[in-house]
Formats: sequence, C-alpha cells, structure tokens
Amino acid sequence: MNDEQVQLELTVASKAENIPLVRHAVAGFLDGHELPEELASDVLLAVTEACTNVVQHAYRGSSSGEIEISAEYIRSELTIAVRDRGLGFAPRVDSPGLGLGLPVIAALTHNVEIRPIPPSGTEVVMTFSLDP
Amino acid sequence: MNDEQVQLELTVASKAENIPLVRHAVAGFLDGHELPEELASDVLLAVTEACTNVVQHAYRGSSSGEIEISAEYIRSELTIAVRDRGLGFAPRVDSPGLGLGLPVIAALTHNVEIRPIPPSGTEVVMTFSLDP
Amino acid sequence: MSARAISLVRHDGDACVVALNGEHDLSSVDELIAVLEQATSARGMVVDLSATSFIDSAVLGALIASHRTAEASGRRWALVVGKGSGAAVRRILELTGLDAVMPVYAGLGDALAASLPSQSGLPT
Amino acid sequence: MSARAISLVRHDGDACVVALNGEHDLSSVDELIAVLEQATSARGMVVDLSATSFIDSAVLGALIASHRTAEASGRRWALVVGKGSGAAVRRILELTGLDAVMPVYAGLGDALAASLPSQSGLPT
Ligand SMILES: Nc1ncnc2c1ncn2[C@@H]1O[C@H](COP(=O)(O)OP(=O)(O)O)[C@@H](O)[C@H]1O
Ligand SMILES: Nc1ncnc2c1ncn2[C@@H]1O[C@H](COP(=O)(O)OP(=O)(O)O)[C@@H](O)[C@H]1O
Repeated sequence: MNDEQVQLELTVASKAENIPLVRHAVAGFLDGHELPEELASDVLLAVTEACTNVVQHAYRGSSSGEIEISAEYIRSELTIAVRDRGLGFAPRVDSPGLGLGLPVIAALTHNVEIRPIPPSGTEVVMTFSLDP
Repeated sequence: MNDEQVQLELTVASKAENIPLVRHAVAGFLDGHELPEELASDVLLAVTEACTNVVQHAYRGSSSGEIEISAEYIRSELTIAVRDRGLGFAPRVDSPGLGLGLPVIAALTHNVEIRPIPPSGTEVVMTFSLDP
Repeated sequence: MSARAISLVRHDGDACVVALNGEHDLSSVDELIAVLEQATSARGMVVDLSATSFIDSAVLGALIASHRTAEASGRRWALVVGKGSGAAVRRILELTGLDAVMPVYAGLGDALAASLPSQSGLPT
Repeated sequence: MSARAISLVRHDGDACVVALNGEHDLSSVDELIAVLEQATSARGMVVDLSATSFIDSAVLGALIASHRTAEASGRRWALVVGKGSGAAVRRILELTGLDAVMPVYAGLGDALAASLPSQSGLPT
C-alpha cells in the first residue's frame, strides 16, 4: 500500500458516450494499486452511477456541461469525487430512471456525501475503505 | 446565535406513527434558536424523509427496531443524524416509494452523508448551514 | 402539536373535494390513499391543501398516484395550494416541480370550476 | 478497453436470445432497449449476460422494463448469469435482489428450455 497521496483528475463533456471513458480511466488509476478485484469492481460501478446521474440530471435544459472526476488515495481510503456545474440537486417525479443510482452508490461505498457547489452544481464524494 | 454545543438525543420505535413525534421534538429543539422559518421547515421535511426511510426500508423482514435521532448546533451549522440498526443500505426494485426521499434530502441540505454503521445499520447525517 | 384530519366532501355536479388539515406523512398516508380512492368515483376531484401545514414525499406519492389514476380514466383532478398551506407544502411542490405536472390552483372555487368545466353536461 | 456488442438470435420454437458482450451502461442502453423490443415479438426471450463484463442501473432498468412487458403479455422471459459474467454484473443483481423478481439461470440451455416449456405446442 502506498502512503503518499496519489491523484487522478479528469474532466470530460457530460455525455453518455464518455461514461465508459471515465470508467476506464478510473480502472487504470486503480490498476496501479493492489486493490482486491471485487472492491475495484464496486468502485467502477459507483463511479459509473455518479456519472450517469450527471449526464441524466445535472444539465437538464441547458445544452452542455462537464463531468469532473477526481480520485485520490489517502492512507487506507480511496476517495472519488464526481462534480458537475449543473442546476443543483433536485428530485424529479419524471425521472427516466428507476431511482436505483443513489441507493446503489450508498450500498457500495463506505461513505457518500452529496453537497451543492457554489455557484451551482453538485459534488458527490464517495469513500471506499481499503482495510479488509 | 449560540456558540455552545446544544444537543438533542431521541430514540423511538421504528413505526410510522412515531414520525410526527420525532418531527415535533426536532421542531421544539429548533424553537430554542433563532432559525428562519423557511429553514426550520426544510429541516423538519428532511428529518421526516430520513425517518420515513428507516420505517420503510431499514428493518425489512425483521419485526422491530428503532430510529435514533441526534441533533446539534456547532457554530453556524446544524447537524442532524438519523440512525438505524437495520439491514444496511440497499437498493430496492420493489420499493413502495417513488424514490423521492433521498433526492429531497439532498436538495434541502447543505451536505448529506450516508454510511453504514457497524455491526449493521445506516447513518444519514444531514448538515444545514445557518449562515444566510 | 397540530390536529390532523382528512375530509371528503361531495359537491353538486359530481366533484369530490379531499381536504387535508394539519400535518400529513407516512403515518396518515394509508388513510389518505383510502379517501382518495373513494373520491375517484366522482367525475372530478380536488385535493385541497389550503389548510395543510406539512406534507412529505410519502404524501406526495399518494397524490401523484391519485392524479395518474384520474388522468388514465379521463377524470379531472386538481390541487389547491393557498396562503394557509405550510412552508413544507410549498417547498416540496417547488422542489419536485409538481406544478408543471398537475393543475394547481390558489383557491378551491377555481379548482372546482376547473374540475367540472361543463356543469350538467352543458358545454360553456 | 473491452469491445462491446449486443446480438439478437432467434431460436427454433420461437425464442429470442439477446446477448450482451463486454461493458454496457447509459451509452449503449438505447441500442439495448431497441433490441429488447425486437425480441418481445417472440414467444419467449432470454437475456444472456454470460459474456457481459459490466452493467449498471441504467442497463438494469432496461432489463426490468423488458421483463415487465413480457410478463404483462404472458410471454416468457429469463436471464442468464454465468461464470463469464463480470463482478459488477453479479454485484448489482445481488444488491437489488433481482434474482428474486425474475428467473435467473446459470446456462443458456436451461434458460431456453424454461422460456419454451412446451416445444411446438406439445406439453412435456
Ligand atoms: N448530479 C445531479 N444533479 C441534479 N440532480 C440529480 C443529480 N443526481 C441525481 N439527481 C436527482 O436524484 C434523483 C435520484 O437519482 P438516482 O437514485 O440515481 O435515480 P434515477 O437517476 O434513476 O432517477 C434523480 O432522479 C434526480 O432528480
Ligand atoms: N435506512 C435505510 N436502510 C436501508 N435502505 C434504505 C434506507 N433508506 C433508503 N434506503 C434505500 O434507498 C432507496 C431510495 O430511498 P428514497 O430515495 O427515500 O426512495 P423510496 O423510499 O421512495 O424508495 C430505498 O428504496 C431503499 O432501497
């Protein structure tokens, strides 16, 4: 295990076609560390769900925007933040989804935080514990 | 504004009929502070949603359980935690709800954290900013 | 704290008004669903939140379901949100953008008129 | 990284197999929905995830919708999750408890047999 702080920063256009790209970049980042396979898979699933939420919900109405992903190891924790500069978190009675994204994220993570970022947008910070 | 740490601790059986009771207790706690009316209303709505989730999802299958609520002011922030000792956070394709609870909480709070508590259960920690 | 009640009143021209008084949440939602179901036998229905101090997403879910059922069978359905509606009522409707999905009126009179556009079957 | 594909194969006795290869998420879900719709014309259908390395809740939503449509019209529907299914596939099915809601088989043969219980209309 690495005790230094290792980081990934990535910004892509908020489009469905970029979701695999983000997942593969994070997979590459995880590859550099000895992560159990099941945990790595959980991380990739959670990151995918967070990006899907940005693409489906963050920039409703406005034509374009970005997904910002950052990942870092701090001692025995992996923290991944997914940010958008969209309209802010809002419930939708007309959501195209089944409402499984957030619960899946919460079930996979050691801790998940959702918070608005000024002046607008949402940050979802997911923490995974590397201790067995 | 009070600079000391002021706390509320409350444990009730995880039953729908206790949800108003929790809301009223928290309302009483808020009354002691000069909270803008709209913010107080947001807090009560968010607390209600978190308790509803415990009653509907936390103790599925098992006959009984409790909701633990704690609230405290720390400087310019109000933090309310809603805890259960249930089965842990899990997505449900058969949820009786519309999936609006968590998004409503996220939209109302300055920050919301969801995390498992050992040995089992979930803690939802909601933070409200008292700065205008 | 505040007393709660759910009332059902039938008006002339076959419109039902379901009024919620006080605070409503998961603890009263089963009763609400039952009353809403009784009301769906009418040609038009109005849910009156003008004396409702509190609702949450569980109550909202029941209202959305009732609205959908009414729409599916071609019945009229309207919501009243007035000055007496609590802050949480306005807030959750605003957050979910529900006023874009269902007809919302500021007064019962308007809502009733809208829920029964053609009194006694005579178009106006 | 891994190549992805969605294939549709019609089998004797009017069963369709939709197989997902590689990783699937929001970026391929529209294509998946279109293929699943084509398959619903058959008497029975199987979604084969035995070479699927990744799915998320967007894909799961499409599978659940397809299963519901099939059920509503009395058509058979089954899922195959095998040794070649990726960890994320198993994980999301486990988390959502989906194996309790829809029939899941470990092999295509079993799933096909289940989706067409009475070959050529002759009960066995
Ligand atoms: N990045 C975001 N920006 C704004 N709203 C969001 C964002 N992510 C999620 N939401 C809101 O939270 C709701 C729940 O999300 P989720 O659990 O992933 O379910 P689904 O996407 O299937 O609706 C969404 O319907 C949406 O209203
Ligand atoms: N305290 C809890 N314990 C276990 N699972 C929970 C808890 N709270 C929420 N969940 C899960 O999260 C999902 C989403 O919750 P929510 O957004 O409130 O929508 P709904 O309750 O309408 O399904 C629930 O369906 C459930 O699967």
